[in-house]
Amino acid sequence: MIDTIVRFSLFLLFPPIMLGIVNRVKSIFAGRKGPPILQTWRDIAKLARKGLVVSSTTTWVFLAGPAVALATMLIAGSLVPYGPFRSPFGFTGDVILFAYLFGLSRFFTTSAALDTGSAFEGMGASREVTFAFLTEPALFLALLSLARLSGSLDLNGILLGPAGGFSPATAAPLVLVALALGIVVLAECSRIPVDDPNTHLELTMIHEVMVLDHSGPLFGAITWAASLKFFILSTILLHVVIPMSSGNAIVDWLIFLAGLVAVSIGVGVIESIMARFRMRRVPWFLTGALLCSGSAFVLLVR
Amino acid sequence: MRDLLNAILVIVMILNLFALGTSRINSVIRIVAVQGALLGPVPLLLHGAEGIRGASILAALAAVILKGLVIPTIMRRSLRAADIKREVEPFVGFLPSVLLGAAGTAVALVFSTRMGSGGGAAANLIIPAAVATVLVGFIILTTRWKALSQVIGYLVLENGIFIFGMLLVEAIPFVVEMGVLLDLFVGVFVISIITNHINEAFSSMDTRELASLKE
Amino acid sequence: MSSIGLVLVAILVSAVSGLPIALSGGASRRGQAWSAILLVAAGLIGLAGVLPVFVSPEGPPLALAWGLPAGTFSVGLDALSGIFLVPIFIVPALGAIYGLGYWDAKERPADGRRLGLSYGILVAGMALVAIARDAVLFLVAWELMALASWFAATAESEKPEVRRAGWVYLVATHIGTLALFAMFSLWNAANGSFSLDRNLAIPPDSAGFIFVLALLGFGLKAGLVPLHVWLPGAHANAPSHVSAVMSGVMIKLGIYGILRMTSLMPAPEQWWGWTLFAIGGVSAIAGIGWATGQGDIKRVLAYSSVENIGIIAIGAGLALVGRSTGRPALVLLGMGGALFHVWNHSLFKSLLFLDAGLVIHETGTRRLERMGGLAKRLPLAAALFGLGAAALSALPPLNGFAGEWLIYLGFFRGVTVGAANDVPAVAIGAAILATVGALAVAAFVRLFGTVFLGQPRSDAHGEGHVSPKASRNLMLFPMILLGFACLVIGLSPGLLLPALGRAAGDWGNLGEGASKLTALADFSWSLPLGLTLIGSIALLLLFFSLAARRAKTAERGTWDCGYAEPSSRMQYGASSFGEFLGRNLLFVRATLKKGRRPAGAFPDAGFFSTKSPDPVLDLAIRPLAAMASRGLGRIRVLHQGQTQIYLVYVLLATIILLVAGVIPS
Amino acid sequence: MAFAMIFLPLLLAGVAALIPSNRARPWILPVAGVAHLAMFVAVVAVPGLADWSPLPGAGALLGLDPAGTVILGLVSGLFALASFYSVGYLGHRQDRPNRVFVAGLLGFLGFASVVPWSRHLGLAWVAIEATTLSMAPLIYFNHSKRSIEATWKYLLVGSVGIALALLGTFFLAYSSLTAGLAASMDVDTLSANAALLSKPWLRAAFILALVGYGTKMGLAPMHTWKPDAYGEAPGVVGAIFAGGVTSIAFLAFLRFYVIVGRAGEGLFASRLLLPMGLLSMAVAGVFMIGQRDFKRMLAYSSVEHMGILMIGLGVGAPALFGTMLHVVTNGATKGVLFLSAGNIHRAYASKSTDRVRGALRRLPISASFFLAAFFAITGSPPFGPFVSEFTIISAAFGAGHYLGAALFLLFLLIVFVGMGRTVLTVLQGRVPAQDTAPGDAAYRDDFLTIAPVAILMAVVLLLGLWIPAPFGDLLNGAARWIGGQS
Repeated sequence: MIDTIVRFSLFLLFPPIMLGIVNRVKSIFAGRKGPPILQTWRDIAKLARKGLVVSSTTTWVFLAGPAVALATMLIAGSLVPYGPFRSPFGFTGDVILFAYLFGLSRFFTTSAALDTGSAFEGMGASREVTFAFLTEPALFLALLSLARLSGSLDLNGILLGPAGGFSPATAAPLVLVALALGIVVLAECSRIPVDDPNTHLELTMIHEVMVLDHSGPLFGAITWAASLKFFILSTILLHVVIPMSSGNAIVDWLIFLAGLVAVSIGVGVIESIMARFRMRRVPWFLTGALLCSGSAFVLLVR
Repeated sequence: MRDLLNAILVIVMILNLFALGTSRINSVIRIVAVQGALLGPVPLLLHGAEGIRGASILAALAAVILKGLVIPTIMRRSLRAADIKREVEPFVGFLPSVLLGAAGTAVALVFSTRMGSGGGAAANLIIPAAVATVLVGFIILTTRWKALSQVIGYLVLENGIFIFGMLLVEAIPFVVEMGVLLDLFVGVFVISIITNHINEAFSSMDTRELASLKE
Repeated sequence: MSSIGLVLVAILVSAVSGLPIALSGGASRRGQAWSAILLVAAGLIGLAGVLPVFVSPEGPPLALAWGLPAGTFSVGLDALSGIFLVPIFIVPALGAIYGLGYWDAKERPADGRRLGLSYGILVAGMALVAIARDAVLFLVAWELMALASWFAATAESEKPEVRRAGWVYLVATHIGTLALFAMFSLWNAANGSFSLDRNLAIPPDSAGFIFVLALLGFGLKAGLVPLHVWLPGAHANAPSHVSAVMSGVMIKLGIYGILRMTSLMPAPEQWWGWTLFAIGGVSAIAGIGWATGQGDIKRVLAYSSVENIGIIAIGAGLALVGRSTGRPALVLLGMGGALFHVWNHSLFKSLLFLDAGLVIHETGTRRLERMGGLAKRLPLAAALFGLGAAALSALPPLNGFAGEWLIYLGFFRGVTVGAANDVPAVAIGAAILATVGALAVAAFVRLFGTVFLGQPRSDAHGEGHVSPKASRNLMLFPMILLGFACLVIGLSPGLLLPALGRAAGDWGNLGEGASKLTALADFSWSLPLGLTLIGSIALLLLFFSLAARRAKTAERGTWDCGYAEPSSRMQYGASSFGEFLGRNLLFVRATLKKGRRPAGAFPDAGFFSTKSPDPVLDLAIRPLAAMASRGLGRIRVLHQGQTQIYLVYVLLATIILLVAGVIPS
Repeated sequence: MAFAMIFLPLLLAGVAALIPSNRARPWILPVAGVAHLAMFVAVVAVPGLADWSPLPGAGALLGLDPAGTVILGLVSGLFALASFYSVGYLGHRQDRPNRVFVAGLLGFLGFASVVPWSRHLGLAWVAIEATTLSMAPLIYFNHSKRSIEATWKYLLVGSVGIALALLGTFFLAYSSLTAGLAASMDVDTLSANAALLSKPWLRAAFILALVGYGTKMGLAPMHTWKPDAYGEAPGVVGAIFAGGVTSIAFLAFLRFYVIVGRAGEGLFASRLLLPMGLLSMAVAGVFMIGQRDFKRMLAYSSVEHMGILMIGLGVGAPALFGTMLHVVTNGATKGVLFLSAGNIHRAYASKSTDRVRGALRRLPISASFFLAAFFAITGSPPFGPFVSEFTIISAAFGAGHYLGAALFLLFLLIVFVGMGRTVLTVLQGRVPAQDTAPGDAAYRDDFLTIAPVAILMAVVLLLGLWIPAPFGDLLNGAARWIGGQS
């Protein structure tokens, strides 16, 4: 009971903070003090209160983009187990639904981008859908390898791993899976080196350029959805990186939080020390993810 | 009896070669006429006294008249109409075609020995003569340009078949024999009508003119 | 009346449904309306006959006397046939209603008659194919279907491009028929009769040949790569409701053929399943990959049909593997998913084709580069198209997702409880399905976006015309039904499981499959989750639109990053959207680019255009065919007109035959 | 009855030659045709009339065996329909005298009836040669340069081929002579003691008959006269040729096949016939690809189907039913094709696809029949040729001729492509403007030129859906007789 409450409050509140952590780390690397950790929450609150500008070109699809993005992320997040704490809604095959919810959100966000009729947002949409066709199979193969390990068909079982924890023999594939998931996190959450969330040249953007025209509550929803996505994918990554649980709930929650913070810091570090790939390099990077998860699988069944 | 028959067959085969070697169409017509006329009575010789029935006499008579008299006249008429004298530069020259004919005759002999003949010694020269004549007919048909020459070739071919038919007189009822002759007559008649039309339409007997229908 | 009897009645009615319009000279609205009514009636009768099959035990096959040397008029109705009969009786009826608005017979008296007749016969042929239990009868029905569809597809045969596409289709379908000749001959030789009933005594080698020939003959109809060559052209150039029937229903009968033959034969060998699996994978990826490059709204849909057939084939392949390795779970999930997808695709693909027809009707063009911004003119059509596109991209909570969910479940089972040797292949299948899903989103965002969103790209919308309200409603009504079906099935797929399970069980020879499948796949989550999803989206939408209204924003255009005069041609068009994708998909797409950059101080007009020919048809088959006909041309000199030569032929023939025939002795 | 069937047409031919009116004369054709058909029906219905015993009756020259009955019926029926058509056709062609035309057709009917009836191979040969001659003036009907050329080639190649057939007949007789029996040309005598005949002569005879009658049927490579003749002759003559002449030539050859089969030389025959048949199909396909002249195209299609018949014989017993059925279905379908093609030719005054376009709009009825018959002849269900071809194919597969059957299907495909290209160019699209294509603008389908086509088409369709029991029995009887298990 408590766990469920914790779980939901964490899911609803923590994600923007993760983004805050990332930005903080980046500014520290840049030698600045940087914005407070809660900055993202402030932005969202402000945006929610602001009025919004809607282009006369657009239709309901334009509004549907953020709505679907937020709704899908909320549902997807409630399907994943956090640390050792199972999701209350797990069912056989939920893993497939989980993956396709991302597709649903992509469908509407990109459509919303096209709805504005702006060349830049069209460009962003085109890139978004292009990269997805490399990340999706990578994610699926990663999940399949885990399913193979755990012999289970639902996210809880798959992510929590076999009853006795992962056997040491499976370390190598797990590392590969972790790598693949790491790349997927970077790509899906449009972080460097795939995408630069706060560049100023629209031509080089992917995700940010898609939402150029969204303002006010719409943009707030988008930001929040983005942070939720970050949170969810990081959670999955954590399951592979630290697949352990002490019996004690509090300790486990703390471990989990620590993990999330660690991921955020890691992303921040990567963003600080790496540069964005040139657009045509990105597919190779993502293919890397595909290869990792693929070879992980091959290692498993061999 | 048999010697006479063989003599006739030899003559026939020699006539074949003559037909191949001659360029004046008129004389070729004559040669073939002689050939046909010679062949007419052979069935009577072949079967000796017991073979001589009214019907067969009639048939022989008809053959002689048709091949030796009627057909040549028909052809001479259309020859006159077309006023051409000779087959100039045929597809295969005269000497070569004579050699071809000789070769054909040889092949015919080989063929008949390979096939083996159970039909009594009578067959020993008939079959090669028949086959040789057929081949010569083909040679004329395929190496001459003038329409009339081809008709002649067809006649020679028919003669060859007629020769073979001699072996089977008892198998061929009078009706059929007459029918064959009638067909031959009508055939030559129709063909020569067509040749006349060709002559009118193309103002020549040269079948090289007749090559507009092709793929 | 027995089920089979009802179906036969329905077949008769649809066969004659063309008569009213034909007899009324092809140019009367009333005749057209009567034809449509007949088809709807036939559909209802047929459904009344079919639906019981999924619950009540299968009736005995019905054999009527038939005066042909080989073959009897024997028909039967089992769950497998039933699965395919349902769309046959639904889609064409809706298409006929749609046709009343889309294809006004008064405008085309000459073609109206031919179209009306062939449309009805097409339906009858398809239904007869699905119930035929005798090879000869099957062939007759098959060819009826093929020829009727050819006539229907070439209804506008005065257009050269229609004739070209029709020709390709005609040759393709004839190749298929000949392959079936061979296949059924082998079947007859091995089985001892032409009757199509399960025979466990087929010798394996001939069974293998039969399978390959079935793959060829039926694959051509289904449009499996590389046998798909006829499909895009035919679908694009047919009248839209005919395209809907062809793509939504007819090509599935190719799948039916494969399933029927495989179900008739003894334990299939493993390579069958993997072959089908591989071909399905190639078709799925290549089909959707090619779809992302097309500049013609209906060609996009056609290529996505290739993709969906591929998905069905993947499921069927999985089931075949399951059968040959004795894993009933795989059989049920794979086949269940495949059959489920047969239904789903027939719903959303016909919805999309009908919608595309409406768009073409309104804009007078099929070229995406001239469309855009239609959502303002046709809001309902836009919404339905979005729905169909989402369903086709297998997005929850719609029917497309439910179908693929079953197949995925099969994959996960194959992975988790599989023998190690075939697990990698299964995993690759899952990866392929995931890739295809992502690409489908790409292709259909592109399509939906360029057709309905943004601004109109050409001010003068071709020779299109705003259709009168009545006829537009006639077009919208069937679409609404189809869209509703997509949603309902998506929310509660569980309702269909028993039928699917039963069919899969029949196919796999597993006995009672319904309960087994429901045990394997539990859809209880779909309704609550789906409603939650829809509800939350709706709430958020409400909130945003209220916010938008509250903000009472002045009319503003899209922010153009500082451009002075953005024109509607500057929008990201279909080809530009696909370009980046194409660059990373070169392994499936050959895009021909043509253009000239503006250069110099005073540049003259530059231009740029891309086109995506069909790699198999335009880059392989056409050149080869041209080469072949040139080669044959050389042979014709043998026929040069000299009588002497002809006589030489006769002589040579004689001599050669004599030498060959007599001298040996 | 035999005499009546043979001599009535010849008599009427004489009568026709006497009738002065060019307009009234053609009506004698239907008279003969209907009478002939009636007599045929009588022969089939009343058992006594087909006086034939499987063993040689004393010197019986005339008699009807099952195969003969099938062919006789085909010729009779086809002629009856074609006769009405030609009344319509000659009505349109009052510009030309039709005395020879009518006489020739009737002469054909008379001589053609001899072949099925005759038990004597020589007699059959005489009759076939007679048909050759009587058909010649029909090809020549238009008196154009091209038609002269066609007639000349037809006569020369045809007569030479036929001559070889006579030689073959003699060889056959001689083979019994060499076997020490009395020389005989009687089918039943020969097939009775076929086993004794000397093999080499028998084989040589078979080969010569194949070449000789093959020339008449139009088997490649002896088919060369065919496209020219069919191309230049009026459509109705083409129909008679492709349905009638070829069929009787096939029957004449069939007799040799039967004897050879009885002699236990079936394997030899099939080794010869399968390649010949396939060759004909291949040649037909090659020359159909890119064929501009749709009447020549039909000629090649006829070549192809003669090849199919040969393959059917080559496959042997299981395919014989299909082969006999195919003779009929092919004849009927060819009738439809040639007659409707004749109408189209008349309307456009051209038979080249350069000028003939959009026939479906110009002559809806004829064009529709042409299209349907195209699908029929290429073996599409639900038409008659499908049944026959499919029976042959599955028999071929069943008999293990896998390669042959595969090639069969391949050539069928090539033929379909070649033929379909031409047919669709003719039928689809828009009608060219009058100035580019001078045709008879006033020409329309009328009853006499459509009704026969419609009836034939109905027959073709019927045979694809349901074969009447008596006809089926007849075919089975024929197949059994040919296969030698009568």
